Amino acid sequence: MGILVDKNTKVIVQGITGNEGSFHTKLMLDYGTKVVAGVTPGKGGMKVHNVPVYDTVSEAVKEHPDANTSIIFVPAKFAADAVYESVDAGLKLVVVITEHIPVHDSLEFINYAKSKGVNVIGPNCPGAITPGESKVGIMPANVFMPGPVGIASRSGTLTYEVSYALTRAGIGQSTVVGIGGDPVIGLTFTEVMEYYEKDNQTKALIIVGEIGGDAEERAAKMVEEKGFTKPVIAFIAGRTAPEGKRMGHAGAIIMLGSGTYKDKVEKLESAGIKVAKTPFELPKLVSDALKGK
Amino acid sequence: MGILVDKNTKVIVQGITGNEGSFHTKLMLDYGTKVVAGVTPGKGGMKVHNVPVYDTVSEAVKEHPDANTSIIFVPAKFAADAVYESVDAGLKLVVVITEHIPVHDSLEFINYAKSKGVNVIGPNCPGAITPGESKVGIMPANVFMPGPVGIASRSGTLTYEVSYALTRAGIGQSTVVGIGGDPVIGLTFTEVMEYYEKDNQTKALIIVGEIGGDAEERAAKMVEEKGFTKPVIAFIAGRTAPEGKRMGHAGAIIMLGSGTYKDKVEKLESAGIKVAKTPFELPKLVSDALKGK
Amino acid sequence: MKLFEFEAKEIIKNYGFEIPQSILIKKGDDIEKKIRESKMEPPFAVKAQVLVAGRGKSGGIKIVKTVEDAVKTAQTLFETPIKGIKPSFILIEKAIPHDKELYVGIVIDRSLRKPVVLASKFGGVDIEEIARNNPESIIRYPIDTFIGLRNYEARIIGKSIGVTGKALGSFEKFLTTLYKAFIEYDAELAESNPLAYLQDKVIPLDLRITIDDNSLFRHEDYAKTEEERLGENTEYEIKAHELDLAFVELDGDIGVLGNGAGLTMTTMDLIYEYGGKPANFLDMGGGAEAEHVKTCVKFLLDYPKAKKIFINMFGGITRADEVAKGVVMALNESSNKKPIVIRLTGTNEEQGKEILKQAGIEAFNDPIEAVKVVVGK
Amino acid sequence: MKLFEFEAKEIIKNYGFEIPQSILIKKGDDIEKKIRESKMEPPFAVKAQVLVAGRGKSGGIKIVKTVEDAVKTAQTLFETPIKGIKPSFILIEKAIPHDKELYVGIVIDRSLRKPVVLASKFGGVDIEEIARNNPESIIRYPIDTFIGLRNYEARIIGKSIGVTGKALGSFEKFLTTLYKAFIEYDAELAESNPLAYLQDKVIPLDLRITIDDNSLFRHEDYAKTEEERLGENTEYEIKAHELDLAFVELDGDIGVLGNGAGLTMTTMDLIYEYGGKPANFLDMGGGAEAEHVKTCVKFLLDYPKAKKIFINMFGGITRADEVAKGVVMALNESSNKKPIVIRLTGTNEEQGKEILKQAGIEAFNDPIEAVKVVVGK
Repeated sequence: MGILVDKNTKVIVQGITGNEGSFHTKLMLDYGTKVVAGVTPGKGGMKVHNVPVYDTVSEAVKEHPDANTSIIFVPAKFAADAVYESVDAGLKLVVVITEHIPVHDSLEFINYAKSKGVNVIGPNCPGAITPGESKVGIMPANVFMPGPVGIASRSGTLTYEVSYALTRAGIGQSTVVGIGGDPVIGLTFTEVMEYYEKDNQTKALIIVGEIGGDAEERAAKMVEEKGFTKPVIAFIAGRTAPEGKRMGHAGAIIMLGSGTYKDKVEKLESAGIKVAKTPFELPKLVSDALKGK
Repeated sequence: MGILVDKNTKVIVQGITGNEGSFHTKLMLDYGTKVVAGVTPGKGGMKVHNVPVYDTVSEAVKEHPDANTSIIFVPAKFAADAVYESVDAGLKLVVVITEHIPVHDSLEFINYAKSKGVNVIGPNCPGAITPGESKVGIMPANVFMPGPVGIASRSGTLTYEVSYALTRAGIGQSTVVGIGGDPVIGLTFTEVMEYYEKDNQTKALIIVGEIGGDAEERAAKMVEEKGFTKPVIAFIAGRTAPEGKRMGHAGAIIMLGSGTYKDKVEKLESAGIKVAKTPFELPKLVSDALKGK
Repeated sequence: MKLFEFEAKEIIKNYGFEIPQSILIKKGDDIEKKIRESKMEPPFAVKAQVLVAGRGKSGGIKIVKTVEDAVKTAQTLFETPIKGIKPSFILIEKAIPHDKELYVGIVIDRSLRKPVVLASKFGGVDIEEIARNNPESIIRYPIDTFIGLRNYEARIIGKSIGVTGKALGSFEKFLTTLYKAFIEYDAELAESNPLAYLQDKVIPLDLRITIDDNSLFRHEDYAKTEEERLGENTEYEIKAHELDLAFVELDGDIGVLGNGAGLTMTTMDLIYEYGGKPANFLDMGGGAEAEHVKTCVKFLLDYPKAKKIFINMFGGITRADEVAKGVVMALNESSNKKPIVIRLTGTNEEQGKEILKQAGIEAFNDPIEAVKVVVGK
Repeated sequence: MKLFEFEAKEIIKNYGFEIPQSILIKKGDDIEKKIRESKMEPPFAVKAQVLVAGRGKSGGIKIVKTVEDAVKTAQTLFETPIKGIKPSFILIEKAIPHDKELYVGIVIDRSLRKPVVLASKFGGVDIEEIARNNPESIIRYPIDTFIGLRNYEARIIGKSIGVTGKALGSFEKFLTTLYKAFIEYDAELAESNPLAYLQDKVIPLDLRITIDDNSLFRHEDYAKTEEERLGENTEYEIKAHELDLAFVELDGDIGVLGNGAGLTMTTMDLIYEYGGKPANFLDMGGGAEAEHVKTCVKFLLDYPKAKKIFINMFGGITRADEVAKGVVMALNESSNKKPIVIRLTGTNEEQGKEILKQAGIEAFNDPIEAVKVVVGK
């Protein structure tokens, strides 16, 4: 089954006629993802990789009433509008790939989506994949395989690295969610974890965090206070990052003394969560955890 | 019992230290209304007619947790803020007496209050009175007496005139609600009517409308479509008002050809609602209706 | 408060939306020089800047093909009253050749309590006329107060009135800009009619914004110019405005003064019902004191249309003695004499009647009786 | 993008909040003349306009009692580097005698996804220091994204840090104004520290606004001045900025290039874990093509702190052959030679390795192995 995306996911691609949108539509289709429609204002009537294109999301939904998910590739300047359009058209999950969206825009559309009961993944994220079922994102398909381990990650490439390491070790993944590298994102660790907790396929969880913010600390707090029935293992990138500098991701910055590597590791460990020193220790740690060690 | 205000109503007066606020606090107290606190920023610690004054509504609510209603006398410029403050402090009914509030402000605070499940009466209204129980407003108390007739009105003085005529004819009132003379108001006729429908004390209803807008037409439509179990009688002011001119009330204007006297009367009558030619016919018509004529 | 066309266009332009090149002419300007300096080429639209509706039909807009004609036309328009008003400004604008004219407006929907966009593919005539002839062509699109008009919504609206291709992007920009003006200027109405629909863009040929009077404290620059916009009111409405009175001129001969808008309207209606004709609407408001009542009564004494005066006062918060005092003060101070019928009841009724009695006026208790007397039947 | 103090104050002033009278001095200005012309009377605060934190402690603010001292102090400040940077502007401001200093700031709370007002009665020192010494004094007040900060909320916040009486009205106005700036300027941070608390009002003695870089397309005037604000960055960070590279300077000696922020940070961490020290963070981003990889590698070849270079690349959307091509291009074009260790895996791995092999480089598959080689252990 996995979480958030599965074989029942029917995707609308917003910005399908752009370079990225078109390229990844092809890759998603190749993976077997059900891409039912695309949207680009002014380009209605076209086809991209045989997927019909509409001017508006509401038109797309009218023609494809089973659509339930949107993936957004439109430029940062127009991304917020694209989210509102999907939310108002009744889609239930919006995956925002776009990078460099103004944080005030993200604040607003995330709060708006929440008020309408819509999940947002991202912005500035690689999307989500449930191996063997559906890929709604830009991750390279070949590094994943179906299995028992959930992964939630603030980083893109690092997630592929971790997944690949697992796959090579013969450990598959239930669902891998790139939650995004921006300071303000839709689903955070704690929210994704609630989905993993309920998912039967997921037997263990890997959290790939990084410096900045307190998403990892909150995950630790949740595990400590509410409990989590599955083993959780974490890796945090940015141990050697200096304070006050953004490390690539808009969200990866230690500010006002908070969001340090040390803090995160302490909180996670005190919640009983093992923290790997390098991502390459993760397959062993997860394998042990799955065996109940 | 009546509707909206009754003996369980505990009032906070916002703008209690102003001329109007102080004057009407006295009159409400004289009537027996439970005024538990007043609010004027910067005047916390004072007393007005022995009512304690606080700087903020949240402080007032903290000291008087049974407070459930606010009446607002603050100047138009600050009135919207006062409404937000009451709504956020958890009060359940906000009566806005203030006139000349910018309509965009009203739009926003009415939508906000609605989203929080809070009723707003007004702005630009005389308030509501359940004779013998509670007066939350500025109407002269002596013209009312308890009885079976509900009144909902867009006009102030005219309401007193109508109530007085009923009282002199020996017909009392359940609750009299001045819904306000602005184009955008909180509770409208249809919403107030839903309360009257459920109220056991109310046996008949008088609607005092005026030209402009379509609140009366909507009331007619509701009666026609959903039915209303109690006799309804209406009076509409402004039969001789010209098009395109505001008749005192910001809301009393015939615009784009809509909101005419003729339209309103036609719609009301076709819904089976009797329309009085003058307000002085109302006692007879109501009396007949109560007797089932 | 209605803004002039050129003011509304200025707002849209400052928000970055392209409008036709134009120059504003005041009386006494060297029109030819101004046109030459602007380097605009004919044809031009020469447009009287007035606030009344139906300007086009009344001859307030002329298309001219030469600079000389523009000068002549502007001079003529300055001297041509439109619905009684001569313009103080003329706008000379580059004429835009176009095939299609759209209607786009934003107003407040009272029952939804939301701004609502009205749009139709049949622009160029009044929205009332569109509503009569092509009601099904009018799109009504309500806007969430907190989220505002999103760009995608502007596109949906544009598409639904037939705007396509490159022009749809222009329409999207225009409508979101108009909505911004609607919000930031506390508008009751923001409207472009006609909105020219060209191959690749839309251009507002006319543009109207009405600011909510209650919000003028947030728009001080316009509040200062309030007086010069009163042109569309009658002489006595302007005088009343200066005195801050809620006065509307009507066609009858019985001056009306009431307390409260509803009661005052009802008083007019009663006069009509009993065969008379009200000369005006005048509301003294709630809780009026003697001084203010005096101003109101004196105003009606001076107001020539009112041959008689009917005062209908129901004392609640307003006290009957204050009203009576005010009436007597007005009568004493004014040299104009007119028959006055007064109905006085409610708070302090006895004292009020006594004051009037000493001034020789017998006040009525029953409004119907009083109305019958004033209409003379 | 950080705004200078004088720019932030200008914004608040344009919104109608009173700030201390001041003049802005550029290098070469006739300071005395400017002060005399302004008619300001001493005492003055003479303040270096720099973007780095801790300006006060570093001697960037002086209080002077005469015009002559102001001139001298300003001249000295122009020549005094603060954390390595000499100011381009000096602000000479009327000094405001005051007893109490407050802290007020607005930031974005990531987990609430709301703006949050931070306030404390212990202003004048860093919020970090307040958090250490008086954590209970810090009020955190989250703001609804759609409703914004209401006036009554500003009063509640003011009261809760001890502001009372007339000054509370001034605080209310200041905080709502600051919030307006926070929203309209897409701020990550809007902060006044210290905010002077006088008998009847508050006055922002310092004011800081940081605009979200992602929003600069909405703030074009500031976007144009981006270059002149880079002063607080190192020489190579400025160069990287000009090349649009995501580069951060560090203290070690191993140049790092990765694809993706998380992987690049992890590469730094791995080097550290195995006993080395990274000289930088440099992320080539996702889906990088050869040309961009070349720019990155050449940059590290020129970057003197990097004695060796470690490239860690996991091919997903990014193709290993493109990366390999870029590396080879850089080596061919640059005259600088440094030891390079490359780990290359994923999409088109074989082709990439072949390209490198022909250039004489043996790429690693295993990052740990590769790291061990580059740290030389």
